[in-house]
Amino acid sequence: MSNFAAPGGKASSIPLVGREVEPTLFEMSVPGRRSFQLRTTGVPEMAIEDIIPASHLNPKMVEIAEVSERDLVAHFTRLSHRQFSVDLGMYPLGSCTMKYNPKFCDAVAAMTGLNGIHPAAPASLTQGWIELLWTLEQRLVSITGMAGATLQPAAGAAGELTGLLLIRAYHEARGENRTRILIPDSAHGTNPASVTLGGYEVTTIPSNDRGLVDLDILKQSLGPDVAGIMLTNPNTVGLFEEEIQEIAQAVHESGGLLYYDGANLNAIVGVLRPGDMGFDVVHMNLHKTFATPHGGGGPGAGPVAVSERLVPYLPGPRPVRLADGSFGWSNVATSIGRVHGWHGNALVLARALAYITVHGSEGLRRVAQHAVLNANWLRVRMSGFLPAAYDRVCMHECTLSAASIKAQYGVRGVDIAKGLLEEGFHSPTVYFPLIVDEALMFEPTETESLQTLEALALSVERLVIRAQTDPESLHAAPRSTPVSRVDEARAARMLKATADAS
Amino acid sequence: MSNFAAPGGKASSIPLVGREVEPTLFEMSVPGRRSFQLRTTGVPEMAIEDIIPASHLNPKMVEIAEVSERDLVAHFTRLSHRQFSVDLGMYPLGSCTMKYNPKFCDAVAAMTGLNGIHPAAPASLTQGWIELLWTLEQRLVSITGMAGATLQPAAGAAGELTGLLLIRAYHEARGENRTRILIPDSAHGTNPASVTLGGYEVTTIPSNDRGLVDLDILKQSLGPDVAGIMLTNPNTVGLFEEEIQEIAQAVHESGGLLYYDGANLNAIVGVLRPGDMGFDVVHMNLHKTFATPHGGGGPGAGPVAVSERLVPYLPGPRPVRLADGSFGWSNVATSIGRVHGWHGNALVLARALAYITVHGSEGLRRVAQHAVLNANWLRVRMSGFLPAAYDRVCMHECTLSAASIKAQYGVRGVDIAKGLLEEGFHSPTVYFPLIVDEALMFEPTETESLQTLEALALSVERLVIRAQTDPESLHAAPRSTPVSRVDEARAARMLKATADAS
Amino acid sequence: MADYIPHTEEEVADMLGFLGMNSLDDLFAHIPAALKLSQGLDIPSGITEPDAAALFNGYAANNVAANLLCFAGAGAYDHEVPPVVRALGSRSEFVTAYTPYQPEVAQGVLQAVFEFQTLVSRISGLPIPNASLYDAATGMVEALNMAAGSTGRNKMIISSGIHPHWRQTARTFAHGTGHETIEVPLKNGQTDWSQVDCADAAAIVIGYPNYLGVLEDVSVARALADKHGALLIVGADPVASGILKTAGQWGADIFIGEGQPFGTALSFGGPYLGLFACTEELIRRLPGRIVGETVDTEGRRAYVTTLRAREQDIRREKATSNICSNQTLMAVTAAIQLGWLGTAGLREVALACARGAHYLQEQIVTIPGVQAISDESFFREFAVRLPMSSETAIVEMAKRGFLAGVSLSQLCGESDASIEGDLSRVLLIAVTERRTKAEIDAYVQALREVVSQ
Amino acid sequence: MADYIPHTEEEVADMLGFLGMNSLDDLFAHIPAALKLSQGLDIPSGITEPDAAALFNGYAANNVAANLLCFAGAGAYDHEVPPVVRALGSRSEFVTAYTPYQPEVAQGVLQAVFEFQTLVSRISGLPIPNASLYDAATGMVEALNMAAGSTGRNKMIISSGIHPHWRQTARTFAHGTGHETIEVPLKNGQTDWSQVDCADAAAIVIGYPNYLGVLEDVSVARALADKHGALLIVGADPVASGILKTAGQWGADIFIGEGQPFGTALSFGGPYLGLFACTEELIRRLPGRIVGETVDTEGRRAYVTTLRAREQDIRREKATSNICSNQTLMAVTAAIQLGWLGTAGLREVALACARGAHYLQEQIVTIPGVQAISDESFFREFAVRLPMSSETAIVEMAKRGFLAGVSLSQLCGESDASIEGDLSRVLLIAVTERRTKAEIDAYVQALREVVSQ
Ligand SMILES: Cc1ncc(COP(=O)(O)O)c(C=O)c1O
Ligand SMILES: Cc1ncc(COP(=O)(O)O)c(C=O)c1O
Repeated sequence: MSNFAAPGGKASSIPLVGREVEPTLFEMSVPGRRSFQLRTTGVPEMAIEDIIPASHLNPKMVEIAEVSERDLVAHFTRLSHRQFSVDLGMYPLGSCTMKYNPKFCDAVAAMTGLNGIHPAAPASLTQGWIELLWTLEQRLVSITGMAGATLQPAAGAAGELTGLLLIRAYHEARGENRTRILIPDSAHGTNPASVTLGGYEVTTIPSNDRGLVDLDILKQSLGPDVAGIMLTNPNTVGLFEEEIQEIAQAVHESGGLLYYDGANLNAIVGVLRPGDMGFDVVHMNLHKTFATPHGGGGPGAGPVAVSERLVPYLPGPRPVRLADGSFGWSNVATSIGRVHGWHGNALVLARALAYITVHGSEGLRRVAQHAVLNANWLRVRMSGFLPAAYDRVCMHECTLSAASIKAQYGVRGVDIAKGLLEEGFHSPTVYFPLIVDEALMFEPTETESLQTLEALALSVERLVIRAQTDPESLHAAPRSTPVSRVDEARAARMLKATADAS
Repeated sequence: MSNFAAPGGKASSIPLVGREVEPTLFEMSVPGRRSFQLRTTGVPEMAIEDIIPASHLNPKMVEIAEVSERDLVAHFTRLSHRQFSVDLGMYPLGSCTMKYNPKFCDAVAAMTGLNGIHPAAPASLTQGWIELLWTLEQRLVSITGMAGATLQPAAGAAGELTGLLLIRAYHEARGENRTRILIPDSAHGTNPASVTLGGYEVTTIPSNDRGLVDLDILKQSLGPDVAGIMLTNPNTVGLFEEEIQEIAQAVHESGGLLYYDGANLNAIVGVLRPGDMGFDVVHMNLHKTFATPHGGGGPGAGPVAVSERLVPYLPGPRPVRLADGSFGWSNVATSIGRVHGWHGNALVLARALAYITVHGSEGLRRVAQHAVLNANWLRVRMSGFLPAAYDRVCMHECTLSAASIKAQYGVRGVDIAKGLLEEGFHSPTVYFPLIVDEALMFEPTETESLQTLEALALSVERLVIRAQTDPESLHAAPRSTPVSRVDEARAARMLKATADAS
Repeated sequence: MADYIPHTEEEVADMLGFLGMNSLDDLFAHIPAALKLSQGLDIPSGITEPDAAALFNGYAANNVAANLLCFAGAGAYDHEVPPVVRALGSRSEFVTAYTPYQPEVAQGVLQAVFEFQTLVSRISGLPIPNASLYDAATGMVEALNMAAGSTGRNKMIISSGIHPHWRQTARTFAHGTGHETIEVPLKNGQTDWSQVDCADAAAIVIGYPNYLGVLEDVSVARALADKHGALLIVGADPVASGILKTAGQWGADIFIGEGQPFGTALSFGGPYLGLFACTEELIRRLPGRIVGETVDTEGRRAYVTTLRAREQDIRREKATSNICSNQTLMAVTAAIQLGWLGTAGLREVALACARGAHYLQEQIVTIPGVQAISDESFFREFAVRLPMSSETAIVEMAKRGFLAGVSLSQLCGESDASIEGDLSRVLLIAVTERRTKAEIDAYVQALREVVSQ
Repeated sequence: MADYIPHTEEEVADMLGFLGMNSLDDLFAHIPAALKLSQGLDIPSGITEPDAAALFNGYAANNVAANLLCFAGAGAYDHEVPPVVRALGSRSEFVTAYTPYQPEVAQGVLQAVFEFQTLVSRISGLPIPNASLYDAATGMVEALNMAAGSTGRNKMIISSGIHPHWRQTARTFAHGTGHETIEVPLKNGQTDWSQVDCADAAAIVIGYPNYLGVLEDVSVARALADKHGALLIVGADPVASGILKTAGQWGADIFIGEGQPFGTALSFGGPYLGLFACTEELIRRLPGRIVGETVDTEGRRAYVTTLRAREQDIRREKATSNICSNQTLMAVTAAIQLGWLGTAGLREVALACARGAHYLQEQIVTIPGVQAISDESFFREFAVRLPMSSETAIVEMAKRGFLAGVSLSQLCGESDASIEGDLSRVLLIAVTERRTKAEIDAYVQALREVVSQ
């Protein structure tokens, strides 16, 4: 075994001081202070009343805050010190693929020739951008094994809804009126929500005891009213749907289409392609597989790639390469229309292309291989104290269960998760997927080292021992964090969504 | 009194986790790991032995460390979380002028047209840089009331030595052999050290009980062997040398020159000029008065401005504006020669010019006024619990004394300083200047708000009460910091300057 | 090839050994062989970062628009983003964090978003903001869904003064929700409500100012909404709140807006920031995340995402929205930028935009053949009809160093209910606080040349 | 005018009131009136940041060298500085910290510098590094002072293979220290020790490779130093340590070097980074700061600046040096850059430089009239004599997109003991790992044109 001397991967950052509450921008405000500085334009200073009718003027000024630049900097720098991040330590949140975000991709997004471009500038002045988007579309099509793609959806969920509208357009063009979409019970919540917004009804397919779609029930659920099925593969418990070919065949035979929720693409990128499994629509979370940073909750990007028969319906305008080698936009009458105000989250798309460019075919394959390696190593390493919900080879994440710990010591999954914060790691995903009791889903990703995995396993083992010997301390965890356990119920009961709310 | 609701100015950043030691880069290293990526050059891959003779080749590889980019990022990001900084909170270190460093100036230094320029590129290709440096020289000359300047010295101490060499060149050119430099006992340690390196002997002038140079003793110390005097004004206890005109007259009459240590220029910039006080040489710490960030201990810049009679000796080459309006370099035979490998700390110089440009004449004056206002407010505000060493109007910093606290409760200045770290503020300067017993020197700077000053005063008051009620806890402070009080003696006794030392 | 994987070959061997496996392929042994790629993906081999940098520098260099003075707007504006905002907004703790699922270690993002929400509430004049949507276009869709849910109706009356892309986006999603979207034409740059039947409407949607920059009398829309029991959705330029009445002051039930002007670069259209706020009554239908204030076990103030019961991970198909990842980093940046602007700065920016636009408009209509398309009041943007194709004019102006504006034929297609008559000669022009008099004068001079050619 | 002062007028009035004063001028009442500026400073009025940005963009644009492919070296090299190093090195905690006077809240900088010291020690092959000096030129002065202190002598024998600016700097400071500096000429690019009298020398200083890129046999200098009881100071290119013997391996007592190649941009010459290391025997004479490992009261590992008794704030005029602020941020950045390079990367960079330089040298001497000034081995830099003035050649090459190298007449003045004969036609050329074969080929082609004109 390699060198384990260093406790790798922990956010072993430490208090600079005590645990004092940071005031809000509004509490720091003092009337008359200012930070802003604008250009001296020399434009005539017409009186506001001379250019805007009084009926439109706000009699009061909207109060923002009045702080000095120095205090502004201190405030947000201090807030940043109260925030866990990938750059500080391991973030093994299952289903979220919190891998390292290469700084190179940030540098690409910071190029003025990319981020200084107005989205409505004509194609002749934005050839670089259109080529970039066109190239990314080609790459995503190759990676998924599809025929065309749209880059517009701003996140995975937007991709889902877009995909469902494409499925709808397809069936409608064939004059078919299909009303149901099948979804396994393990699916991510965005899937059913998107189905509803897509105008379909959800039919839930239960998982079998192997954590997979129950093929028999699936087949029984199919029929002429089924528009399609949404699957994640590997599914949300981190297991590969081994009968995917049979599933695809059955769905296709009944006239339905297959939607691939690409949130878990990191497990298979470069190794398998959703297209080869029989999927017709695939969304990708670029902020997962392609490492664009998650920004504390976004921005992401959720491009959708489709098989040949769905290409005519893709949102437009789409980037195209013209006969003369230059680039332009194309829009077709059969398109479902645009799903974003402009061209999608362009700077996120640029980052993803940068990531794909440096990795290439072999690099992406290595990503999947090592993501799966890490998850399995962790699963086996922890099996002695925190058993897997399904005891066999997993893909890029492993779903463990604290059910027996809860039963024995009254310590729940959430307590283990909070305890892990004290250990310097981010928590795994808790209570998702819903089908696993006291689920703790770990997704280490390929960028974490063996030393970090070992340190994480040791921390979890320590917590399990603590659950046995001192369960109370875990109910009270975390204590060493900027704030201790937060009263979530109170937040909802006495909603205070702004500093002005009473 | 204004709104004091918010505890302003504190680095109220909080532990993300416990207080774990961060491994070194070397402990994180695993043979075979790599981060670096280089260009694919296509240059023929000649065997090393074919281009470099074997006698020069290192038979072993120099070991650096072998870490992944992900771990590199985590390591240094975590280290950054263990570091106090101006951006996190108030840094009232006396003599150091830790004001807010505008991000605008960083942005200037980040321009590729500035930071991508080779220092040996000819003048025709670097007109922008030479104009920038020339402009800065003009500004510094105006600000100090001098006739010319050099931008080469890389810090204040380098400026001091440069200034002393200029004084030497001046006397030598006049055929005079002067061997002594007078320095007040309150002077910063760099002054005497520079004097020695300048080939002079130090004669120390005691301060009187008002904290100022004793004029009588000074006069007695003058003589034909005195090359000059080094003064800081305001001096290092933060008081203005009110008899500066008399001092200047006496020194000049005896044939000596006056050196101005500009570390405290922030107190007077735009209000007074060293030239008008009679100084012949002035160094400026751009990293103090002109807000270039201190970088954890540098880089700084210590330009030296001089009166007419010293201009011929300035280090060269100097930027000049030529008759045709273009810019070039000039070097004169009387110059003492260069004091830096190239043109000085150019990017620091650019930042300082940016700062001067946005402030202008009136803005700089406001800097001094508010720096002095803040120091005096703090002095008076704290007078009830931590008395000033000299009870009268101070300039930009106030020297307080914990002598009576020490006498009464056995709590020393350093204990108060360490206690302040627990309160979320950086410590003031302790035990400097040497002439004040248990000195605690606070320099709030003009960028700290009244709310922050009040919060600091309250913290100090709390500490003084703690000194009375629980002195032990202060001896043991700080406890909430990344590490608790550090064993400095052991570090010196058992020197370990590298990870390889045993 | 770049590689961000730490494992050395020995470690991989060790790890496989621990798993009782021989090769990485064994990890995929349970997957049907037919599915596995026999060759690699059909994409180029990986290259190093510095090699890739050269490639991307090439893309950037081909965007010649980067070097033009920007007079384009249409919802994307060239505002000052100072170095201090860029420095703070790019701190890696904000950039590389996930959605704040563990509030104990996410107070940084949570508090920043709470401050953002407070600011959105103030700018909109409505009490309940959310923690960001993708952009204004999709934000409007969320607002329509909210109106449908609240009224039980599905007829959406949308002024053509709403940005054409927002309207198009609404039409796209209506395929799923089954909404009927009715677009109300403009007349002289303002919504002409006279012909529209608002009976049974779920929502009436109006832009303020509308996308042509024109100030509309929102009270007419409010009265219509009252009359027919519909919700009033106001899509407002958030910068306008520096001087103009807020959506709330006009009586809006829902405010939507594009947050790009607050600290986000033009970015070729994304990532931008969907602003959203509504009345207390609508709270249970709020889409997406919301951060609330609470306390920790020691009574310390703390923040947490709340009212999660509305969200898809709990309510699944009955959720108020499917939104999960949103645009948090842009929201944090907007809070920073607004903190930098402050009360006075927001007002000064709004004023400078309005003054610059009015100064330019006064000059531009003196060019022979150039006419304003409306004589109504406007804020910081206005449209003119040129004596030539606006697309051609833009190309010609680019040669002279200007991004002259947005061509309406490019923005809307061949025709649009917002413009009476031929679109192809209409140019939409915006002015921000970054444009100087000298630049505006030069623009007018250049356009004079271009149209007289 | 920019203003970073928080105080409002009311607050100023409040504060003055608290002090019993009426105006800000009262704060300066005790200062003789004659000294006070009656008018403001004679400098322009302040302008806003965005206005100033335009000004500085103008300066930047006038540095046309920014757009040239760099083949200049002479101690300042165009190495890869990847985005990851820039991102980490610019973290504001490192940038805006002071010297670590309070170790309890400065472990970040302290540990980074400790790691830097370890790396300097390894690269130099000497056990005692310090925590940075201003640059290599002033670092050499510190080394000479150390030698003088240690030997009690003041004669400094300096090879002319030492960078001309370092030698000039040494001469300047010798005015103060009274050192006698003797410069030893080169012959065929290598130090010709035959004529120099090393008796009573405090130090013998040699460059490795020397500033012309040539590899010298350092053992000759070591033998001379041994013979005369002098210290051996080796000024080495730290990048060379990727393949060449370290200063320590050659028997140096003191190593000095320019740390710019490790993560610092060309920056028009500064801020750079003086590297320094020495033997155990010299430790009490070490200039500047040094970080040492220790423990805190709870036994946790911690770092602190140590051996402070040598420093000027304690020993005052008897200090080993006057250095106070140094170049910490560059040292932190160097640690990051070296961490990124790692063991293999340092070697690959050194190798790529050497290969590129040799490839270029082979081509360039095929140009008629272009001759190498030495036929000795070199590392990554070499000098050639052109059939024309090197200054003119550089200007001509710039028109073709290249910064062709460094003109020795510009670097050294009219004559220099490092070059036999006329300097003005000598061009010093460096190649780094960033230069591709295509770029080198294009360079040769351009130079061929230029010299044949
Ligand atoms: C399985 C799965 N599907 C869909 C999504 C939704 O993606 P996004 O957050 O990008 O909208 C997620 C995100 O967590 C997910 O894990
Ligand atoms: C009074 C005084 N003089 C000189 C110096 C030395 O300046 P530097 O650190 O830039 O060399 C300092 C720095 O702290 C100082 O406070």
